[in-house]
Amino acid sequence: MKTRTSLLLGSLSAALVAFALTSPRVVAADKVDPVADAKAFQNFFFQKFPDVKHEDFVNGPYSMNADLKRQWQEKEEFPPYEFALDAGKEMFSTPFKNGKTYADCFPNGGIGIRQNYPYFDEKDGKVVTLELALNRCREANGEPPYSYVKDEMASLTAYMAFTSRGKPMDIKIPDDPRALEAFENGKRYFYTRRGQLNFSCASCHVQSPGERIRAEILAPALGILNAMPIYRSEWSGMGTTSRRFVTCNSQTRAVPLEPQSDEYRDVEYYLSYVANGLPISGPGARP
Amino acid sequence: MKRSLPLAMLLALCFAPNARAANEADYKAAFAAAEAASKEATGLRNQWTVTVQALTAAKKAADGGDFDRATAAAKEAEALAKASIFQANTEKEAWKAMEIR
Amino acid sequence: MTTTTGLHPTRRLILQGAASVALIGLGNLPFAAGPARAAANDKYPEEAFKQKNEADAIKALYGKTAEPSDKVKLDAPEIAENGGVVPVSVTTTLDKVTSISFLVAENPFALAASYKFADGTVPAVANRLKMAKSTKLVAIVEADGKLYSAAKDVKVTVGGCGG
Amino acid sequence: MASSIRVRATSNGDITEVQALIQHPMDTGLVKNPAGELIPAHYIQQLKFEWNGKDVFVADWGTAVSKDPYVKFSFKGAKKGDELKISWTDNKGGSDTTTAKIA
Repeated sequence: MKTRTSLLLGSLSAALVAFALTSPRVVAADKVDPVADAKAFQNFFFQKFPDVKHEDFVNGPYSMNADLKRQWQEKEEFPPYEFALDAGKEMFSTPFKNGKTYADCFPNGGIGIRQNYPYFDEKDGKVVTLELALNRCREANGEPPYSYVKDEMASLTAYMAFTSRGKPMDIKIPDDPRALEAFENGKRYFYTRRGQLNFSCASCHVQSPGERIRAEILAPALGILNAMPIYRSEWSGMGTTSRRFVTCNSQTRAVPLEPQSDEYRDVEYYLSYVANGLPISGPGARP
Repeated sequence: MKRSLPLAMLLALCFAPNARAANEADYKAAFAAAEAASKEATGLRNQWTVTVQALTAAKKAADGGDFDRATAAAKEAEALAKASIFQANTEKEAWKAMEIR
Repeated sequence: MTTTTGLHPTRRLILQGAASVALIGLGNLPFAAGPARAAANDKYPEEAFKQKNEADAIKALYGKTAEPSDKVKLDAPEIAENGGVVPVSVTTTLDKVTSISFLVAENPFALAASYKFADGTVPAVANRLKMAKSTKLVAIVEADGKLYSAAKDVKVTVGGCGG
Repeated sequence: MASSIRVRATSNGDITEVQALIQHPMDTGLVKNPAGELIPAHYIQQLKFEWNGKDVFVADWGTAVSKDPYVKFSFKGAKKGDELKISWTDNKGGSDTTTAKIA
């Protein structure tokens, strides 16, 4: 049994040494530069898929495969997220027990603002996502918070996303070291390998978008959150960004963190920022 | 065929000595080590689902009195937890290699 | 999609009157009386839906066999994006179509859906079906009392990388 | 409260295209819930589209129709403003009905 563990550790370290030797890239000085990161990120995908229109990246796997796109367009005629959308609209206008509604918590009454989320809250010193802001609004008005992975939250974010459809993603990073740190932390999470399968988000969504993992076509990382929340046929139900992160983790056999923990909020901040300029297409339908 | 027979016998022999049945004390020691490693992995926020499954399997086997299987499962859990710790530590720097620049 | 209240009252009465007459007086003859319409009655084909394999289901539903015909155009994905929601549709140039059915050979019960067409209804239908695994998909069209069929293979697997 | 049936009926010239999306679990009876028990079969068996007192389209469904089922067909003879009555019944005796104006 003892030999087994050392064998395991030996192979991992050997792989690492080999890996380090092969990557000639000199690690640039570690000054966080979101603007340059976003430019490099977008150019990587624009060059890797020259014939995909820039705004089409937000359609995830459907921008990568024609047959899949046809199935999607057929579904979009009468999309399965129609019910969540109506439920969200109704919930959005139903007042809380204290008479207030969600509109009172959000700028512009919560209409057409999804493209600015997540944002960095300088008072709180942390990233605030749309899902977190919704639950904070509920708690501020004496209502119990919703689960981040269940239908109610998905319906609310579906409606808010719908009111922003077509608007370019517009995430701001204030000149605050904590905001830069959150961005960097999100980037680190995105590229860090985890789980027994030893995958990072990038292993699938940067190195092999357009390729298949069994029945599914991998979506490109660029604009991957623009369609959130999504109705997934796989779940035959709605899924929030939180649910997507949690399920992705467990697929690589990593134990998921608490929804809306710092890492998830930061990686959402990073992925949304690098997709600045690409249109919001939520709510979306996915395999 | 003739020569390989003694070879097979020899192999069987060298495994024989450590095959005595694991008892509860062995299991307790192995489980404690596994749990410590698993806590460290959770501390690094890099626990694996298979580690948790192995720990549960160990407990289940121990409750059933099958300390052989329980000890093996606990050792497996420890190995997995250690691997996840190693992964977390190496990735602290290794992630930069894959970053789009 | 609000229900309509704007209908002129008397016209509404006439409509309801006509509807009830149709249902009571003429039984279920709203379908134009034509040649023997095996599937014309409104009863839910319980038996057909219980059949495991495709041939028995067709026999239980129509009582005759179908012959392949290129006039039946079956449209289904080559690889289903998800076995739970497979968009499938059929159109046909045959006329006097009274029924179209879909059978998923590898499902626990082959008959998935069966549609009855009145006169004047365009012989085409689109729907979303479940497929247990990679399977042959068959569309049956009953036109002028005869059965025509088209088939297509659909690949179905689970998604994701493991868990 | 919104009905479980969403209908979009649009007429262009003589042909009216009808699309319907129905909120229903369509359980096959072969699936287990997380606790390991079989979820009983619960699926729409018959869906009827009635126009002018006449059933223009009747769907008989088995357990292989997707959750939140969708169906599209078209028929001749109706014109803008006519009323389409849609109703379904499921294997547990549940049912729902709604009417829609052809746009």
